[in-house]
Amino acid sequence: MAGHQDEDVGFIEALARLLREHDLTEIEVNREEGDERALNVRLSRQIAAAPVYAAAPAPMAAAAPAPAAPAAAPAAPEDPAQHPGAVTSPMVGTVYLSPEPGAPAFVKTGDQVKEGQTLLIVEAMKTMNQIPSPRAGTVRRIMVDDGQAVEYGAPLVIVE
Amino acid sequence: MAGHQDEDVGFIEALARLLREHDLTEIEVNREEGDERALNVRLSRQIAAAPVYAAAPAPMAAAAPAPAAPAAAPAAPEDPAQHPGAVTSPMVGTVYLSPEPGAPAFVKTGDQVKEGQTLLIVEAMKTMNQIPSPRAGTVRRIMVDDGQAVEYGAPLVIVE
Amino acid sequence: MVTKVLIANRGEIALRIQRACRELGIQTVAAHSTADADAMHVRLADESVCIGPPAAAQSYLNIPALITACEISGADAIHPGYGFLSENAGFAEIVEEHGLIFIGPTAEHIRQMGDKIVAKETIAKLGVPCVPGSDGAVTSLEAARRIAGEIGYPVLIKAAAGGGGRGMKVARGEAEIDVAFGAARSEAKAAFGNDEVYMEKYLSRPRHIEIQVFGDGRGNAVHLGERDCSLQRRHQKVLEEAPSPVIDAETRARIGKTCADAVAAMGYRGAGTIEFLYEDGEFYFIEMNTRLQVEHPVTEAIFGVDLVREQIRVASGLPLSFRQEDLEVNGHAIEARINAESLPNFAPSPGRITAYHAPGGLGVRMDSGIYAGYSIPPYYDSLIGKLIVHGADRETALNRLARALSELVVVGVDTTGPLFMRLLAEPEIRSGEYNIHWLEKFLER
Amino acid sequence: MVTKVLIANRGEIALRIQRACRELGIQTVAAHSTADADAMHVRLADESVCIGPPAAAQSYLNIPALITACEISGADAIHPGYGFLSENAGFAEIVEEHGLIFIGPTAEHIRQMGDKIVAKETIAKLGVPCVPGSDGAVTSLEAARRIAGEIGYPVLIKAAAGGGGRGMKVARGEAEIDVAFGAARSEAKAAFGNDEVYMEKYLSRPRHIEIQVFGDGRGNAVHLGERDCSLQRRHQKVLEEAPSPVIDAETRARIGKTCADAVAAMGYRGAGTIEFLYEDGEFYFIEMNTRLQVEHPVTEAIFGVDLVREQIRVASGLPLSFRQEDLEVNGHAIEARINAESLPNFAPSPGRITAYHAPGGLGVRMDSGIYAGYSIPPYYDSLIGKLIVHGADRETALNRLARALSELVVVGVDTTGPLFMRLLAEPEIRSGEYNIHWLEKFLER
Repeated sequence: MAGHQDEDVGFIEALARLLREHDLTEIEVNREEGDERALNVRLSRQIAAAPVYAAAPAPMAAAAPAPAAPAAAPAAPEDPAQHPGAVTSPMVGTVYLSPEPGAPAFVKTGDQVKEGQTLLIVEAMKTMNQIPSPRAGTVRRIMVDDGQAVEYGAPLVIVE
Repeated sequence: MAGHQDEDVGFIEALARLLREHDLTEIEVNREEGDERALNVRLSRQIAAAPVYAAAPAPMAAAAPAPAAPAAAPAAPEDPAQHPGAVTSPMVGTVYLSPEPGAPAFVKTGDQVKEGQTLLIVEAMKTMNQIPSPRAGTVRRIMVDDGQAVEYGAPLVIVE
Repeated sequence: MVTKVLIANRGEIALRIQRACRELGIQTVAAHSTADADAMHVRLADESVCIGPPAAAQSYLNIPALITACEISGADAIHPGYGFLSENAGFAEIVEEHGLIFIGPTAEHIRQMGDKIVAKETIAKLGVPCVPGSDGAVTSLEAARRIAGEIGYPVLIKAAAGGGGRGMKVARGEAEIDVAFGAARSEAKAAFGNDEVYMEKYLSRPRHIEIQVFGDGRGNAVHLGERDCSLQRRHQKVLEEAPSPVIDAETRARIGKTCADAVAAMGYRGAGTIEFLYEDGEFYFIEMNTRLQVEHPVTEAIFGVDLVREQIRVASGLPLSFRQEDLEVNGHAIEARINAESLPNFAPSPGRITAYHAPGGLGVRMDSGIYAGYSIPPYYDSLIGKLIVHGADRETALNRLARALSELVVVGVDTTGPLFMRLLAEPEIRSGEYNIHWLEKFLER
Repeated sequence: MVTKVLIANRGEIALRIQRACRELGIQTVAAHSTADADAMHVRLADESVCIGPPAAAQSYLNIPALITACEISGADAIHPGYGFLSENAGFAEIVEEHGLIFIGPTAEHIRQMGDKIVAKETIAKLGVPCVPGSDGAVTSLEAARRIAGEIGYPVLIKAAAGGGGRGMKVARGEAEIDVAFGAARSEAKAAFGNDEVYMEKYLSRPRHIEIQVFGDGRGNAVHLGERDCSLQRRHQKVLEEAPSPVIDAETRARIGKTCADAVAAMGYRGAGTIEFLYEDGEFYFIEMNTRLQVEHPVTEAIFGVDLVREQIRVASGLPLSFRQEDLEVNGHAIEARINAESLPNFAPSPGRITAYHAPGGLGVRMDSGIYAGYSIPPYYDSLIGKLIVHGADRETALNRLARALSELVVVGVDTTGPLFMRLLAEPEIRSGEYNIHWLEKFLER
């Protein structure tokens, strides 16, 4: 019996950590070892009624001479990067929608594209990186302009 | 069974610590060892609707060289000062239960008292302040000792 | 050295005292009202004693309760902070009669400096420059007319027992002296129960410059330069800086020496501040505060000293730990008073602080007892924190203040923080060209 | 002066750089990984650019992404902080090839000092005292035996390309040289892909003393005294102080001048640190770090300077803003590194901080990017804050550290804070009598 105690406490502590780290509200575990040992555990946790600032604390003075940049603002409620069809930028760089200045765009809204077909180019350090379509489908939306700077992970195109 | 008692208490104490450390609201454990031992435990904890620290933030290090004094600890769950029959000290001072050293106490537990009857004395700056009973009733409890220092608002006697 | 200090105050200054004691290895007793049971300094103190209900008259001004709290806790000294009983000569006397140490000057010095007429007489005899005015009380309209004629209009008529601007009237010419004199007397009577008034030259655009002094009570004293506290609203200081943008090293040394010599001659003990109006290169004595000032941290920053530690040392009978020649100005410091007030009307904004994040980093000091979850009681003044910055020069300090303010987060109550952001954008604040009327005019815009 | 700085780092040092730039009126761009989108410095920066996923190799070590981030944001300078790319000569070169300013020394100096053998040769020629040892790589066991005989046992065998203690072996006598030499080579090969090793005298109870230097890149340089970083665990510094309890003013001036003269002769630009072991009054060069150190704030405290500001100024081509004769030690400073780690095993403790309260008051500086609600990402190192205290003397600083630690609140993750409370109770910490092995022994108790 005593030999199992540290083990069980350790197990429950591990569950508690899981609960907290994964922000769960409850874990319930029923454990049996042969027909001699059984351990049923249930852990629950009250998630704080949403703290005032889940992101970084907002500076007190909104009218500060140099307020936090919009880039640092929390994500908008509807985030196109979360769209299941979104193709996001694999690097920070500059977007080009056509292979060279004046040439027609690789794709336009409504186009059918094949998997691997180039959607646009992201330039980084003088290198042109062709961004292929991850799937066959229709170009639903192009969310960047020619020459626009994009961050890593920025949504570029929606292909469904 | 008795031999397991310390072990079980230790186990439950460990659970309580987990509950507190991980900010849980409830832990429920059913434990069996063969058909000889069974242990069902459920711990729950009321998290104040308020954030983690409704009182002043606790110093990080419990083992600090000079930790916060017990006097500063949050009020105990059952606060005698909140008892409806409590007579509290109107000033900071030293309590005397009898009119002079060696004399019998003004009142003792179980005594019937009249409104206005002196329950005890609080001395402040060499002045003896007689503390009268605010109501007629029975002395249920005397919560201070002769010569004890009391703060403003400290519960002295319960009269019901 | 004292061994256990009872802190007879609350808020940020109580925490300031608590910190100094802790660092000196001195035990602390926080004497607090029921409204302050959850205060930070109460939590951090070694012991605490609840001395009364929220109303200050029954707690922080309750002398028997404070003395009794010392007796039951075994404290051998009392630090009164500022405000409350800090300049109450009777309290200082009672404390000493009970064999306790009052961390401050003697009752006699408090009493002398507490009466404005006596203070002016005393200080003028010691060579400190004063505003030309009546030598003592002005008891008749005729005398008022005559004196005003001598010192020249405009003149100010002030309650002898006054403070905080109450009972003060300006007469800009002979035509106004009649009404002003009468009004000042009746206001003085109503406010202080004493209609004694005095008169002095009215300065039209002075700065408020004050000299920090420190005496050992045995005839030795030093000065720690000036603070410029000209940014005031309704006679309340809002932002203070040291050194003043308009005082040079030579002027500082001269007026500083005058003040240090005066308090040395008095045999003054502990920290004190001699306040002046300053106009056209001349200093005019206003009053002497016989206690620590709210704005003492700007002086601590530029001189690298700990004034509360020094108060405790001197009260314990130790000599001053610095000589005049050790005290050198190093850089520039600014203090912004963060009040729980709603702009633009500065209406008190008590309540519960749901989130708090203090600014940090190089040259930033935050003195505040607030924390996330703390409720600001509605019974006391609205000062909830002081943000002090220190930098190599004034421009660095101003920029650092802006930077620190941009990091400060207080959610749940309104604060005066945004006011400082606005001030820092003003050319006159940047250049230091402001006087005691500047802020009021700015706020009227 | 540079006009827009890209901050190529994270955590407290990114915030440190952000603050210095803000105070100088320089725009900032926070280049951050997806894991740091909510970081304090990202929030406070004028702009931010997400440069990659959490893994450092694809974000904070991703040179093309950083250069591109400069290009799209218009930043004209990059501050690399410490760690990551800060001592990567190739990065410094690429930055300058793109017409950008690298806030640090030249690629050449980074490269020279990055190779331990070249560094030692270079520095020894400039008169800096080194540990007696092999002049360069030791390629055979025979040579190892001969050199060990010359310099005397115990000897240390070290990977030429090493760092952080990897590939280091001690031979206490001739009987051990065989095994130690073979093991050091194979560990060096495994860890760094290079089996080159060198040898030096092993010091049994040295202190780690490092000298802060600053050059203008044109042959002028100053030193800012020493830091004592002897309290280490697994070669990681835990607590640093300045000045060292064992270095007097004369010794400081002597070793400081040697170091300043050496970097002046090199034409070194910007901040650098020359690390020494110190035993029996002798200094033995370890390595030179060609970047800002984590522990730079203790130097800032005692000299009243802003080292990051100075880095930016010098990188902009401005001369040093202080001369050697301006730099005077003022008081004592201590830094405690607050890591998100669980004691006693120092296991990483990432997670969400549910409550945070920083210590404040006189002489306390908290450099930390954490806040209530912040989640510490599990991808990077565990340093979440630095608590720096400054006081008139070492005792005041120690007491102030204890006081500040008692005010620090971090809820939600474990921190190393309580370790410092234990350390402050130790007589050897109080007296300053510790060496680089002290902490490990203390932790084994």
